[in-house]
Amino acid sequence: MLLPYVLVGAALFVLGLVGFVTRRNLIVMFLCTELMFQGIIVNLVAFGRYPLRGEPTLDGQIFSMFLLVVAASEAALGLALVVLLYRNKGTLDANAWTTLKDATA
Amino acid sequence: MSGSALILSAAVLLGAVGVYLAMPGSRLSLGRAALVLLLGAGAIMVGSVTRMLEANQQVWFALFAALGLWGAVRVVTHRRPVYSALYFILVVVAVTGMLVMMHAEFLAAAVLTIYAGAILVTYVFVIMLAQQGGDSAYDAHAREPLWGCLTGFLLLAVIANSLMEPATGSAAGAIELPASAAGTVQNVGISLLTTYVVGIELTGVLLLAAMVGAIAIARRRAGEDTAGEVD
Amino acid sequence: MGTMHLAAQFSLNALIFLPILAAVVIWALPKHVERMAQQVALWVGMVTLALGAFLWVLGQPQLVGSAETTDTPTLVGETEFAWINAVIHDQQENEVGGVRVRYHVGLDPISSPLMLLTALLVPLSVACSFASIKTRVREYYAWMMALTAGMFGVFAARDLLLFYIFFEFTLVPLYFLIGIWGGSDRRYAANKFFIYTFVGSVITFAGILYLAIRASFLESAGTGLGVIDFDLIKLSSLPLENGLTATEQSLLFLAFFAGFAIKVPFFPLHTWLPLAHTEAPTAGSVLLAGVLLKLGTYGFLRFSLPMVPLGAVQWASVMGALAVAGIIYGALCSWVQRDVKKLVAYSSVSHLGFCMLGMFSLLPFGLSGSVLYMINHGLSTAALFLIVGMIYERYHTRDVNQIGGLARQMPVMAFFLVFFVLSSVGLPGLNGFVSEFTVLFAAFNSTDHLGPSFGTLGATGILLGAIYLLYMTGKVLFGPLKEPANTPDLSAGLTRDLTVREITILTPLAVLCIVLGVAPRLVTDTLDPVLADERVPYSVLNRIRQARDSQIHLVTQTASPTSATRPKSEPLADHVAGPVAVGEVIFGES
Amino acid sequence: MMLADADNQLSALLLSMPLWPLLGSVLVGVFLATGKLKALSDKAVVGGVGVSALLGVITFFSLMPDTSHDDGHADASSAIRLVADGPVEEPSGHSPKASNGHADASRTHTLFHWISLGLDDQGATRWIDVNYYIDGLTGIMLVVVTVISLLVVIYSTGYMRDHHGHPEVGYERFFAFLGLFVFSMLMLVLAGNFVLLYLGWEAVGLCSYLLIGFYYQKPEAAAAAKKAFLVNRIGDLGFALGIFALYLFLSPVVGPGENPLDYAVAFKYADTLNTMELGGVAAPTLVSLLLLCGALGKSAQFPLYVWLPDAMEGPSPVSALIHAATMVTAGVYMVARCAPIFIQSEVALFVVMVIGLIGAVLAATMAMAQYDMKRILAYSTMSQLAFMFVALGAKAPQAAIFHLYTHAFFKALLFLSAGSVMHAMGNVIDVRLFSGLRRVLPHTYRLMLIGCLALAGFPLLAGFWSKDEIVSTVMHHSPVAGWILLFTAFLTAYYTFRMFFLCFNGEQRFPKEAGDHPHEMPGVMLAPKYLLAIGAVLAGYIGVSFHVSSTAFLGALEPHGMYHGYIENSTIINESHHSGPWLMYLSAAVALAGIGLAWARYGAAPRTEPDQALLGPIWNLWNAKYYVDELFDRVLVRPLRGLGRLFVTTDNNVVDGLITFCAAVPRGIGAALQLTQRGVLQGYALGAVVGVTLLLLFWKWIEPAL
Repeated sequence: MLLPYVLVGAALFVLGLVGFVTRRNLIVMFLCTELMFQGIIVNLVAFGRYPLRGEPTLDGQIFSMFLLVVAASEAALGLALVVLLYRNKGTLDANAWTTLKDATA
Repeated sequence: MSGSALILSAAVLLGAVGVYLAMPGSRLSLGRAALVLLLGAGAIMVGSVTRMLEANQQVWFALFAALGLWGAVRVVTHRRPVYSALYFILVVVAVTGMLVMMHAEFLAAAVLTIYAGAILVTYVFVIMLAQQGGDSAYDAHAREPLWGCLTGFLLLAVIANSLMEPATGSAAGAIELPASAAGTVQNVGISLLTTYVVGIELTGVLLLAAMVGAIAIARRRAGEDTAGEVD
Repeated sequence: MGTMHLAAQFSLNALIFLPILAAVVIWALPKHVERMAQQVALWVGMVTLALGAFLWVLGQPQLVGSAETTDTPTLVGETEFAWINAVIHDQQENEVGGVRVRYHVGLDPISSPLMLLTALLVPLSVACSFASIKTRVREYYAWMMALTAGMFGVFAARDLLLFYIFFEFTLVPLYFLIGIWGGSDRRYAANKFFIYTFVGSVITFAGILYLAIRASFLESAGTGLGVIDFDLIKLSSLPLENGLTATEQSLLFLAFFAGFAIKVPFFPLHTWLPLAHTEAPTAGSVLLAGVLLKLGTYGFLRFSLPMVPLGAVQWASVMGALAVAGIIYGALCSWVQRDVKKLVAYSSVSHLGFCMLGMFSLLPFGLSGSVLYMINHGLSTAALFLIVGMIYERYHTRDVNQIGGLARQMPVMAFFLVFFVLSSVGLPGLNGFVSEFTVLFAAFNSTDHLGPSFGTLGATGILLGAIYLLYMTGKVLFGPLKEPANTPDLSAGLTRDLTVREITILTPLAVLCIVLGVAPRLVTDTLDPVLADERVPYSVLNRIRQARDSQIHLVTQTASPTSATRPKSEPLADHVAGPVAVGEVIFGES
Repeated sequence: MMLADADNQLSALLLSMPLWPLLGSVLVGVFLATGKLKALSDKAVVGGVGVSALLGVITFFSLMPDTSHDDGHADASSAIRLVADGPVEEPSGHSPKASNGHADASRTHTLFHWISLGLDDQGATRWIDVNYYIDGLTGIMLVVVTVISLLVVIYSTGYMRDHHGHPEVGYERFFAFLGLFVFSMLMLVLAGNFVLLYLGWEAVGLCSYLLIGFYYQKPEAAAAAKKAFLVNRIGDLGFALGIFALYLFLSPVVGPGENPLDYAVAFKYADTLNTMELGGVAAPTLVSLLLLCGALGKSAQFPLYVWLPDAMEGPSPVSALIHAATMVTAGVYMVARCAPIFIQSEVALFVVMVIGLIGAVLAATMAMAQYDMKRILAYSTMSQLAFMFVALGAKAPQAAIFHLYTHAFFKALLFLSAGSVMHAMGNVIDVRLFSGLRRVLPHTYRLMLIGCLALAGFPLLAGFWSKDEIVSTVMHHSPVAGWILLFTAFLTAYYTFRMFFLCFNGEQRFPKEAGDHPHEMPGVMLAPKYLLAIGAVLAGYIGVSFHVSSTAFLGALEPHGMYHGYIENSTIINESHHSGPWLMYLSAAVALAGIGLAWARYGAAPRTEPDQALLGPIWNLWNAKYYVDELFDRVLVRPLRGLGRLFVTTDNNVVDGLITFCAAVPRGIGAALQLTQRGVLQGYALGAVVGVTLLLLFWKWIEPAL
């Protein structure tokens, strides 16, 4: 019973990941992280519902609640940052920000 | 490698090729082929696992899974951010459906409310704010789609293979849900305010901090009005 | 013994922790009483000297009477408690796994003279900084005190991991001492010193971990991983047959070698030393040459030899060859230096080569000569660095071509310089001779590992040592007077010749040089039994003997019986028949 | 036998002999350090040396062989046993072998254990002791060392002053060094084992270094001091290796608790060396030749003699004491002492003799072409020491020691007299710059004449007897060597008197440094010289006995006297034979001929050099000392220093470069990896994904069951 849900969760997570890595729009990248959250939520709840050992518990759901909070915070802060970045450079292209690159290289 | 694992791997491979082809700016712009591949991959995958479920759940699960995956693919591949956001709602709805199937009713409601009602709206606002000019070049061309798809789906293949191991398979049988583990408001509420009460408090602090942070970041400082537009 | 033991415990731990406390206090002194930093440091140094002397006296059975009743020799001031005690028990309260690191300190006759040497050099190096350190005074003395604590800890540690912690800890204060108060190229020197020695000791650390883990496997007799314990005695008594294999020991020896040899410094891993010495402030050089280099040789003696004796036996010849190369190479490099301090630094390379040569003769008097060499080098080279510092404070140069004929200006300094040069050269009657002689003697007579060729080549160091040191002495002291313009600079309260403070610094070293030259038994009488104690299975020479025996065992088992090594100590009953047999025995093989 | 009832206290006093001069030196050090009582410095050292001289003479007489018995050996050793309270640790159960009775363990007097060599094979601790070995040879050496030291020290109290009688700069230092030297020399002579011998050996070298460099402001003096020390160190290197080798060979042979480095033990087992070898070289040869290296350095023999002429930069008393009478003879003493080892190896003995012959001729020829008075004397010292080596090589150590003993007296006398000349001439020592000093310095003239005659081997003076014994024994051993020695003796007489005539004959003239009135020295300097002169005349009779039965003039004097009794009571093995009385006449004639030729050519102190005109380039070669110094410089010093430079370059580039290269490898890897850091966020994320995937795969690989 566990497998289908977990597999779908994994697929969602990986799709989000692929999107995060390949898309250049900052907003879409953020959206993709939300997609990964969705996959995780499915997985958490599925593991809580169909545990490998012992009785089903609520822990997965509770963790998902916290995850929601984190996602909300992240969205708020992240989008604020996106706006700020957009204001700085006038573009949402992730390639425009390469300051992590070592100056000497 | 068992047969089902082989089938799953094939599905993952198909999906990978499909997503790659569907990426914006893909050099081989074979829209239809992508569609066919993705549909095939989804069908194989969903089909192969749905059979494990009890009969009364099979249809619902297939529906939600197909919806969710389709939505997810479109979120990732759509050229226009607004559409990505809207497809994301589809994903949220599908996930909500699956949560309900797993008796996480309260959580399902919360997810739907928070994501669709709050977060997505924020996204759409920001998209509106930042991208009034319609299509842009960076949306039209994905960044290194080949590598992204390759590594991403390789990860998925590894995970899928791990999941097909006997240990996971042994949990395939139906498990009776005790009343205390049902995701009712009551159960969740008790758990949150007893076992996880410290976590709840901390969550409050986190939200407050996030709020303060968002305001501090987004506030337009005096004299900065034109600074951004120069570049 | 009860109160005595308590007093010893207190003293030993005070030696380690008092300087740390002093470092904090000095660092926290208010700015306007900055000069108090010197006083505090000096007083702490004096206290450590007193404590060190007390502990050393306690270790002399002929002075305090022997309390040995058991087979385990007692350690002076032994203190032990579990520090990191992550041990897993099973239902029967048996220890089945986990890690245990002990805070286990104590002095035996190998470490106590080195401890006393450290305790002596600390107040002297504090006192020698009074005139030269004018900036960031509090920090300077705080780092000095921290360094002191580290050095005491290294010599006192009886737990391998504790040793390693102190061993590494000494790097940090010295790094800052060189990097902040050093000469013009101090940053590079400090970085090089730190990284170089650190890289080596990281490899040693890997060896330590491997050894400890392997030991716990051996101890649990194949049932899996037992408690990982770093106890010195336990690791020094691992069985040699069915224990660590010869290959393992060989590799472990190399791992230990990486850290210790760089510290020594062993040719060709010495290049950090001249640089560090030239750039370091005088006190840094004194402690570096006097004590810190000994950490490497001490490490070899304390860890490499007893823990991996087979490795030591296998590598002894290579070590000997490197030592000889170092002796000659260091001496010749020293000869052509223009910078006096660099000259003395290269002489350390040469001298430590002697030390290692004696050690890897793996003979009783080679080992004790090697320990003596550590002490004697500590005394004479430290004194030479002190004198060079005193010259530098006055003339702001160390170039032998810019100064000359100082004997007329500074007769007292000239006396001390000549004295310590002679001690360094190995003039009989002074300390250097006894150790140099025994070391070369041992190398020459170590027919198992080194042999006459090593002794002969090493002995050229006697000649070369005289050449470069007398060359330096001649240039600096003799001939017509030569001083750079506007010198001597006496602004820091110095006088033309040495001040009373400076004489007071040098005198104890000179006295000790004579005392140890006449009575080396002050050290060796207690040292020899510990190195070769038959009753103690883990004493260095017992381990070496076991290793040799097991090697012979291996050879006789695997190879043809003709290559089986001869019995080493076959008593010769008859002197008439004896010589022929012995002649064959010694020279028949080669 | 005069001390037959000496008690233990006296013996302890005798054992304290070396400490008195040391005490004097330490006192001087204290005076200098405190700045008080400086005026007592010379008296402290004179007193110290005086006490040890007294003790030395007492010891000498206490060792006097009982000549009433033919077999004086046992009695003498019993006399020694009365002097000292016996060895501290007498090895039991090992009686000396009959063949090696020379090494009598009871002659060893242990003071304390010095260095531990751990346990030997039988489980007994093996010690290097501080012990004395006192036998007849020691007695002879003691009397030479202490008496001449005392005389020279007394002389120095006058010499080390300026014309107004004020002490020179460093006066106290000088006496401190002298005291230290006497201590060291006594340790060398008394030492009962090779390590202690090495201690004395090095310590006298140090004092030599310090005293040659006494006028350290003079670059030549500083350089000469350094050269002396270093050339000696070359020899000491061999010496040390000889000690090592001796131990290596004998260590497995000796009994429990015996240290093969003790004379008594080493000589007891010396004949076992015959059966051993190392690297194809027989053990006795190897040990002997290595020990010989040390002797060559210390006794200034070919090829390590180059330091001795330069050493004349030191004050004249130093030249007299250290570089003529005592220290330079240490090599001869050592080889004689080790006779039981050398006698085992014909090869080594042959080498000793050949080196001696080369040195004798070389030094004599060089001496003929020098002008520096002290250098001429230095070369003559070297030549005389070479005589001794030839004797040693001819298995006649007793003759070598005899010559050592007489030579000490007349050579010290000559150097002190040369010092007087130098003093009077305002430190000018070049014999070309003055002449006709006969009337100006009448005492010195007389004393110098006695010294020169003794050196030349004039009949009936001290040098005659000892030189005759050498030539006589060598002639029997090897006629070729004997004739070479005779020729050298002729040259000796010739160059000695060349110097003498150039100095004292001819018209009276001085260099301007001498001032108007060069004058003779005060009594404190003359008295020691007269005493030495008495020695130079009479010292030889210790080795001669009168036989009334013979009627021939010289034949009545047989070269076997009290001295030989001493030698028979020592470790020296004498296997030599005399050639007969005819040689005595011959050598007397040779000496007279040399003196006569010198008179003919230099009697009028000519201003030009007749020999140079005669011999031309050969003379110039002699004058340039065979260019050996330059050879040393080119062959040894420069290549070594070049090697040092090369090493430093290597050190900075190759050795350090290798390390820097090792350090550059991770840095290079880092630089390469830096290229992948393009600053794009998604790149990092991709890296993370790859990492997670690899980890999972790895995990599945090591734990496939999961």
